Amino acid sequence: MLNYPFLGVLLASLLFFSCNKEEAATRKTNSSDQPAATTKAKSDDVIRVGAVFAMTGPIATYGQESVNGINLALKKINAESIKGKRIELIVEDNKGEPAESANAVRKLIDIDKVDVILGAVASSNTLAGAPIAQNQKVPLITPASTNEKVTQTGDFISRTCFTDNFQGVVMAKFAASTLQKKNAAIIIDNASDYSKGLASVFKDEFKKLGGTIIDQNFTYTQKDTDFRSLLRRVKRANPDVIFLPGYYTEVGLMLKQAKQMGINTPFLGGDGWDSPKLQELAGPEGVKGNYISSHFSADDKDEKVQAFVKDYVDNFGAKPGAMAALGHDGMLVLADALKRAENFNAESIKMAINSTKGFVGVTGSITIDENRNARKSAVVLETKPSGMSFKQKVSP
Amino acid sequence: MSQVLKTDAITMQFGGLTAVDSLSLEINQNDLIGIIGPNGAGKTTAFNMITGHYLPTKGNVFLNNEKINGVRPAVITQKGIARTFQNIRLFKDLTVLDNIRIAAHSRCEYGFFDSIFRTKKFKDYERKIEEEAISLLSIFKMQGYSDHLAKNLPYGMQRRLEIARAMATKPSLLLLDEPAAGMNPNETIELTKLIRWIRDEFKLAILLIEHDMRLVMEVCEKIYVLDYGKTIAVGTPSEIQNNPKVIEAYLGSEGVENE
Amino acid sequence: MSEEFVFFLYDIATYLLNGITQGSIYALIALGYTMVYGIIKLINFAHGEFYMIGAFIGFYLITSGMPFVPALLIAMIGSGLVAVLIEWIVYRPIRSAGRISALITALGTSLFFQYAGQRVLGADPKAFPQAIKVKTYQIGEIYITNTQIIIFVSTILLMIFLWWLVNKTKIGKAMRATSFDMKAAQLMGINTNQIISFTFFVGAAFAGAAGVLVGLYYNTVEPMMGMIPGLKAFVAAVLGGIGIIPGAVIGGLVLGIAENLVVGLWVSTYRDAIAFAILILILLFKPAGILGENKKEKV
Amino acid sequence: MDYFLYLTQMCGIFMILAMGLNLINGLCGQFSLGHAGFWAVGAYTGAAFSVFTNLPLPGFIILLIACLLGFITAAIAGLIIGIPCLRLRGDYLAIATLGFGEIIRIIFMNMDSVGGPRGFTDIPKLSNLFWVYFFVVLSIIFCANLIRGGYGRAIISIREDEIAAESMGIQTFKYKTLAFCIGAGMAGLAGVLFAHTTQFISPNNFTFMWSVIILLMIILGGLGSISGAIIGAVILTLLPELLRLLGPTVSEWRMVIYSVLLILLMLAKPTGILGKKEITFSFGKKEKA
Repeated sequence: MLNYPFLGVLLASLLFFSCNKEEAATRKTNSSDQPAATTKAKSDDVIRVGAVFAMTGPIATYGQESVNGINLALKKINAESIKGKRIELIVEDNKGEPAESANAVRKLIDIDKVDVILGAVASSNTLAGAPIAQNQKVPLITPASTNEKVTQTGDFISRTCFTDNFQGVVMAKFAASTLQKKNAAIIIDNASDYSKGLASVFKDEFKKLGGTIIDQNFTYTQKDTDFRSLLRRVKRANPDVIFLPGYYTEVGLMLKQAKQMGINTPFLGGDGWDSPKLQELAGPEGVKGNYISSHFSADDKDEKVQAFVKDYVDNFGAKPGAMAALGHDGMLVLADALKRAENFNAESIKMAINSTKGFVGVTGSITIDENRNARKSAVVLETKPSGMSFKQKVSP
Repeated sequence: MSQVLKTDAITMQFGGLTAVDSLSLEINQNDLIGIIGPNGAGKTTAFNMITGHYLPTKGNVFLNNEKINGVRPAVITQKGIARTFQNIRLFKDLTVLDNIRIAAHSRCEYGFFDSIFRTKKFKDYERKIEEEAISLLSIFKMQGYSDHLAKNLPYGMQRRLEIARAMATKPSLLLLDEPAAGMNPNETIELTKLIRWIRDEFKLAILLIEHDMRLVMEVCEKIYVLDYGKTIAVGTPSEIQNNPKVIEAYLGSEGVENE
Repeated sequence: MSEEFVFFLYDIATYLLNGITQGSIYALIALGYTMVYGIIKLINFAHGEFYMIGAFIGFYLITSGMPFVPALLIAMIGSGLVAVLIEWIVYRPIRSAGRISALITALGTSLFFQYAGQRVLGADPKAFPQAIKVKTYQIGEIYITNTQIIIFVSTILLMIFLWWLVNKTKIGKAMRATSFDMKAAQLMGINTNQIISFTFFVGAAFAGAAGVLVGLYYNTVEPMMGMIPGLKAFVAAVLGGIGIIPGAVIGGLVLGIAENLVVGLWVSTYRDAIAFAILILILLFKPAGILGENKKEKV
Repeated sequence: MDYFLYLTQMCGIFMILAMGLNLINGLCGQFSLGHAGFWAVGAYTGAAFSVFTNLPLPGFIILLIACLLGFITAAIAGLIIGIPCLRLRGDYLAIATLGFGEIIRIIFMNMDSVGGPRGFTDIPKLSNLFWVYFFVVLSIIFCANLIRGGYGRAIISIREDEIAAESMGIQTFKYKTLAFCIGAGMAGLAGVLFAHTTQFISPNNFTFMWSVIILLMIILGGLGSISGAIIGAVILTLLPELLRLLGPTVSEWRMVIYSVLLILLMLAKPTGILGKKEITFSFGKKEKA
């Protein structure tokens, strides 16, 4: 059986240990001005970049595509050097889970001694890792997490994509100005912060531009498969445009059912629609004549974009999606910042990232604002049976 | 002598089957009473009604003049009825001592927090329980086995332990469900002595179900005979032995049991 | 009748239809759960993975140009064989070690297939080819597709086949005997190992069929697809009374219909919560499931 | 090394979770698959307390109050769930607890005040290695003392034979509920520590899979053994992380390796590493008569 003197000793030693650790932590922060060069003597010519993405698990597609984009960018970057240094990429899997993301970030910081971290895709994953990077003063750039909260964690956290709110503004403007619509219905995915966020911004902006919003609760939840009763209510309310910020799985089914029920009003959405699966799910009839805002279009005639698309197809045998483009640009913004940074300690890397201005990537011109969010253009795409086609670029 | 248990025409029906039909028992202090009957006569069902595992379809059970049907088995045990099982139900992976101590727990005097903080009250009571348990074990000739796991005991000893465990609840009525099942003749003779001794030593009433005729006839003072749920005879062993209905029930259906 | 009320009726009919379709899928998977449980008392958590494997076999066959029906049959046989192999390598050695150890082994197997699937087959959802052209029939405001009909009819046919197999054939008799008392069955000269393998085969084949049908219905397959339906099917099997074959079908249908109906008419945010709440409610009144006998443990 | 310190803390948190489940499953014999739900209740309660009240008190006092609240709310949740469910047996109980675990998670998913599906951010970092292991030691003492007293024996007797226990005067329902509530409470405590260690929680932290992993821990260590629960918690917390450290190839395949190891371990030691035995420190202990 257990014996108490032993447990007492154990407890006391732990107390001792943990006090020491706190001290060590303080010491570490005090000396953070000097790069932690002592701990990684051998790698003077290497800048270590950690990448936390879902390589397995339910959202592994996004993670894998992002990493593909990053690797493509890395190839270009390492072809020349950054002040005599090369970038070494260390990819960690987070299984798409918050807890695993936190583990991965810690591992990258402590074991691999990375200088910067890229990641993750899902906002809840990034939110789990961000406090750790902030506490340890390691800059973290998320190429794809659009939730407002992410960059509020602290000054070491920034993003190279736009935020949810911006998409709401873009689509409201598009609906009011380009499409000349006056009366909008909004359908919300109740289980998603993303959907709620976009919806509320769209509502405010559209009203500001003189439109009206139908005052009814049109909601559904992820994993729903039948939207006919919801759509019947929408149809009876008779809007001239429908804003549907959701993910492609449900949106696809909904578009298909809407067409079957004879709803010909255009639907508008966000980057959640942006997947080749949308065409399959909605069918050729269903996708026709709807518009979304997104980060990137493979149809964009821009030279840079076309070069990237070609490069990607050559390497991975498929057209790049938005995640690939975002990963690619995230890496390039980082490399650009590293070139501008005075030296390679965390503080100056952070400063360099946060002062990024007008960096032109395949997803547009990126400027990091005072809240460490990227101010950049969005593209409006028209959904067609053959895929998404580029409609217009909207600058902030 | 005071009455311990009375069942007032208890009946148990499972669907259309009447397992026990209007059984009326009366047991006084110091009685040693047997229930016999062919397989499926409803003996164990009667036990289950008395101990609260089944709620009688009709009729009432009184313990010390208090109605106890509908009361949970644990509470009935606390009120003074203890039992053993036909197919031994010991706490197999626990020690002999723990088996006894668990049975004593319903009389536990310390609270939950006493047990967590190991207060003096807890320690004193635990010591008392342990002493009681050990003396009980020595009564049942199991001293020296207290650290053995119940499942490792020889069969006859497991039966004895089950009785000892029942006694640890300090019952006023002890129900034994086929205590001699699976025992050899020598063990049965010893058991006969033990049962009688328990009754005399602890001044309680015993009700037993048994197939072994020799044991029943030797030990019981009054016998109830059940057949297809009905009470077909009540009387002293010699009356029962000569009762034509009983002979018919046994000889007519399956012959005298001779295990 | 007001217009509102007509729409309400249409809604209910639609939800019922969807519920039956989804419930049929649950039922097909639950059948395997319940058979395996009935025979060796193992909650085979890897069962959902046989469904995934079936879906993938179907996907590759149909993509390579095979017609639907032979692809379905081969997918059933394929996932059945995988299950037999798994039973032989993993479950058989642990069978005597008790239910809990077997349960963990099943979980390990489930994780293995999910993650190995992601590594080998790729994590991205794959578009299941349209092996059968989808036709939509419309009655008033009610829409029904031919895939829905196929799913429901296949489920019923497979269930009838299973009922026939278990109740009318020699091997079915042996299965029932093994399930009732494995040792006694062994003593009567039944090769129980063979019977158990066969049970795994049939159960997994049904799950494989469900996989192909779902591929047809939802148009996508991916390595993690077995997790949630596997869990729901387990719920369905328990709901119907685990170990009872018609119970699995009833459990599946009840779960599917209840989910769609309650969610459609009420709040969809709590979709899964409602499914579980219904389950718990039913269990509180019928502690052994809808068809399970409420027998008290024998004293 | 913050990473290893953090993993050590995680081990501690999972030890508490595993000991709690061991009480329900290993000692009382009630098959629960909803442990992650109680974990979530504790985590959200504790985090909500320290974030929303924002009391001007030293951090560790806030943490202690949060722990107490987390324990109590999770135990109450255990009571609410236990009273209807504990009448069910075996697999039926498992599925009902699984259901409740998911319901709890979905409720948090729908609570916008604690972040909804996005997760609960900005939780102060109040927990550290000391406090985690302080509670681990407390839990060990608690469990060890419990099983060596009458209440613990009553709980164990239910696992051994519920009918016999009832017949020996043990009010089985009461003791089942007791074990269930304490186990849930311990999960709640672990939740508070977890929230204040990771500083971020989201409903996806508390999926059904985690209930299963905690169950794995206690089965792997040896069902019913406190030291087994501890060993199981350590192994299953460290294993996936250690596989990360073995280089990129292993890292890519780590979940596959993990599952194969799990199966092999079960095949090699089907009753878990320790079975029902306890590792004990016999020095200074009086021999039992």
